[in-house]
Amino acid sequence: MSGGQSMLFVLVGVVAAVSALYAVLTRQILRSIMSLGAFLTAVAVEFYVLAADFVSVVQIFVYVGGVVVLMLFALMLSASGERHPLAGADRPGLGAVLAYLVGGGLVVASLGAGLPEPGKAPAQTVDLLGRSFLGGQLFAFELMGVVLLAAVVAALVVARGERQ
Amino acid sequence: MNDPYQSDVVFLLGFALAVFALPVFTILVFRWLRPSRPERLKREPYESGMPQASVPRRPFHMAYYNFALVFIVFEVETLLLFAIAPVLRDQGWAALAEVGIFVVLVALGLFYAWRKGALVWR
Amino acid sequence: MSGAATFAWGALWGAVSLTIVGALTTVLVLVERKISGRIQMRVGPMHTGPHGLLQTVADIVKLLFKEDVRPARADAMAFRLGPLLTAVPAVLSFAVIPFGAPLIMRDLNVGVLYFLAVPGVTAVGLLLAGWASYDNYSFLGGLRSSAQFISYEIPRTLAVVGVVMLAGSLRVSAVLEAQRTVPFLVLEPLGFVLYLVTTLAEVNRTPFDIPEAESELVAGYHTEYSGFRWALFFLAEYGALFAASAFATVLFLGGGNGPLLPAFVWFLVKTLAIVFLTMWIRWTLPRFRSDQLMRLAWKVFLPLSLVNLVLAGLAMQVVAG
Amino acid sequence: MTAVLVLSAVLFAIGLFGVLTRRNAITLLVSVEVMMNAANLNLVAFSRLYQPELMTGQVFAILGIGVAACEAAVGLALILTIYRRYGSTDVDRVRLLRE
Repeated sequence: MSGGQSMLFVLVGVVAAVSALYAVLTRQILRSIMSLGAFLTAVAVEFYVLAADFVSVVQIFVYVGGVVVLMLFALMLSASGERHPLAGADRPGLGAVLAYLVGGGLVVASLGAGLPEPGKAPAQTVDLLGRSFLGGQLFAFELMGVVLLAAVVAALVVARGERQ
Repeated sequence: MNDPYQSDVVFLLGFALAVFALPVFTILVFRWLRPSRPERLKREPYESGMPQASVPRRPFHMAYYNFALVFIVFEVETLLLFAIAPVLRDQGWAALAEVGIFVVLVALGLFYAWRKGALVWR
Repeated sequence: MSGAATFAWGALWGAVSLTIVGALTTVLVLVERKISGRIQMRVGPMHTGPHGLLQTVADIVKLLFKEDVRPARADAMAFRLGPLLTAVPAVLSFAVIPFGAPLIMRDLNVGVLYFLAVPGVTAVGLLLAGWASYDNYSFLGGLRSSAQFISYEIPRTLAVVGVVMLAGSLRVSAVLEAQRTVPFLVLEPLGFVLYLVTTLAEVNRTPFDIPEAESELVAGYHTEYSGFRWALFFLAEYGALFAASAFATVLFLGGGNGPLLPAFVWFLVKTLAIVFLTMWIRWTLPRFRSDQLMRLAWKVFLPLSLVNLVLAGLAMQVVAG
Repeated sequence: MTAVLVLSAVLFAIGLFGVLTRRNAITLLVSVEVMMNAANLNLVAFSRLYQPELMTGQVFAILGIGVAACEAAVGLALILTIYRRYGSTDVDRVRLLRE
C-alpha cells in the first residue's frame, strides 16, 4: 500500500474501532445496533481500500441493509415499555483480562510479523471473483446454497416453536 | 494516488460527507430563524386528538420477524448470483446448470417457508 | 488527482446531487399535483404564481421556517437520525447515474450493485423514525414500511441479475454499451415489468403505499415529524423515485442511447416518461391491503423473478449463439 | 499490511471482550459480528497480498458475510423465542435448554 492509502486505512480504521467499542460497551441496545451499523460501514470502506470492491458492496447490502434491519426488528418486536431491559450487571474481570491478553498478543504478533506490502491491485475484481466462484470454489458456492436452505428451515422451526 | 479503488473511496467519502452535512447544516441554520414554542400538549404523540391509549413500545407479533428472516437469506442468495452473473455469458451450459442447482436449493427454502405459512401477513 | 482534490471533487458532486434532488422534488411535486388534478377533473394548485407554478416553492419556504416539534418521550438521537438515514441513501445513489453517457459522476466497477445496495439503508431510517416518535401510528407505519421495503427488495434485485448476465458486467457504462443496438427491454420484458412494479413498492407509491395509508395509519412513520425534517422524507421519496426511474432507463431502455438528440436529452426524456407513468398509476389505481401486498411480493413476484432468471439465462445463450 | 493486521487484532479483541463480559443476548450477537468482521478483514487483506488474481480470500469473505447473516437470522429467532418465554434477554438467566 502506498503512503496515502495506508493513511486513509488508518483513519477509517480508527472510526471502525471506536464505533465497535461503543457498540460493545453501551448499555442501550438501540445505540449499540446503530453503532454496529457505523462500524460495518467503516469496514466496508476498508474492504474497498483493499481493492475488494465487490465484497465492500456486499457488506453494505447484507450487513447494513440486512443484519442491522433484522436486529432492529428483533429489538422492536421484543420491546417492553420505556426502556429496553438490559438485565443484570455485566461480568468484567476474567473475561476482560482474557480479551486484553488475546488482543495484546495478536497486536504484538502482527507488529513482529513483518509482512511485505501488497503489490498493485488487479484492475477488474468482479470477473476474477466470478471465475473463482465457478472454478475452484464451486463446491463452496453450492455449499452456501445448502447453508442458506438450512438457515431458513432452522430459523423458521425456532420461530414456530414459540407459537404453540 | 493512481490506485483506482482508493480514488473511488475518497470520492465517495467526499460525496457522502456533503450529502450528510448539508441537510444537518440547513437544520442548524434555520434553528435561529424558526419559532420554537414547545408546549406540553404540542409535544404529546398524535392519537386522533385523544390521550395516548397504549404504549407503542410493546412486544409485537413474531410474524413480522419471519419476513425479515426469509429476506436476509434471499438477499445473500441474490448477491451470490450477482458475483457470478457477469462471467456467466462465456461459460456455457455447464456453468448454467451449476447455477441452476443453486437456484433450486434456494427455491426449496422458499417452498418450505411457503408451506409452513411463514409468508402470511397478520 | 491528489487525494484532497478527489475528496473535494466528490464533495462538490455530492452538493450538486443534493441540489438536483431538491430541485427535482420541487418540480415533481408540482407536476404530480397538476397531473392528479387533471386525472380527477380538477385544476390543481392555481393561486401561488401564474397557474400555481410557485406553489411548491412557497411550500418549501414555509417548511424551512416551520417549528420543529418533537414528541416529549421521543428518543432524540433516533428521531434526528431517522429522516437523515432515509434521505441520504437516495441522494448517494445519484453518484452512479449516467446523465448521458459521458456524464457519470463515478463509473464504479460495481456500479449496478452499488445502486441497489445503498438505498437498502433506507429501511434502517424508516424503522428508526417510526420507533423514535413514540407514537402508535408511527411505530406500526415504520414496521410496515420497512417490512414492505425489504420484501420487494428481493424480486427487484433478482430482476437486475438478468440484466447483469446479459451485459456481462456490473459497470454502468458497460451495461449501456451492451445495449447499443438492442435495449434489454426487448430481451427481457418480464424483468422490466418486475423491476418497475417492485420499484413502485420500494418508493411507497400507490398501489403500494400501505405504509402511509392515511385512512389507517395517518402518515405512517412520519406522523410526528414537522418542518424541515418532514421535508427530508419528501426529498427521499422523490429523489428515490427519480433515481429508480433513471436506473430503469439505464438497465432496460438503453440509457442515453438514441438517434439525433444528445444523450443527455434522451436520458431525461426516458426517465421522466417512467416518472410520469408512476404518477399516472398512483392516481388511477386503488391501494392494496397489507396482507395482499406481502402475499404479492413473496408468492407472485419472487417466483416470477426466479422464472425471469431462467429466461434471462436462455436469452443469454441465444445472444451468445 | 501491518496496519490491517493490527486493526483486525484490535477489532477481534473488542468483539471478544463483548462476548465475554456482556450478558444481553442482542449485544452478544453484536460482539460476534464484530469478531466476524475482523476475520473477514484479514481474509481480504491476505487475498490481496498473496493471491491478488485468484480471489480465494475474497470469495471466502463473501461466504463469511453470508454465514454471518444466517447466523444472525437464526440467533435472533432464538433470542426472540427466549424472550417470549422468559421475558428477558439476559443469557445468564436462561440456563435450561428444555421445556
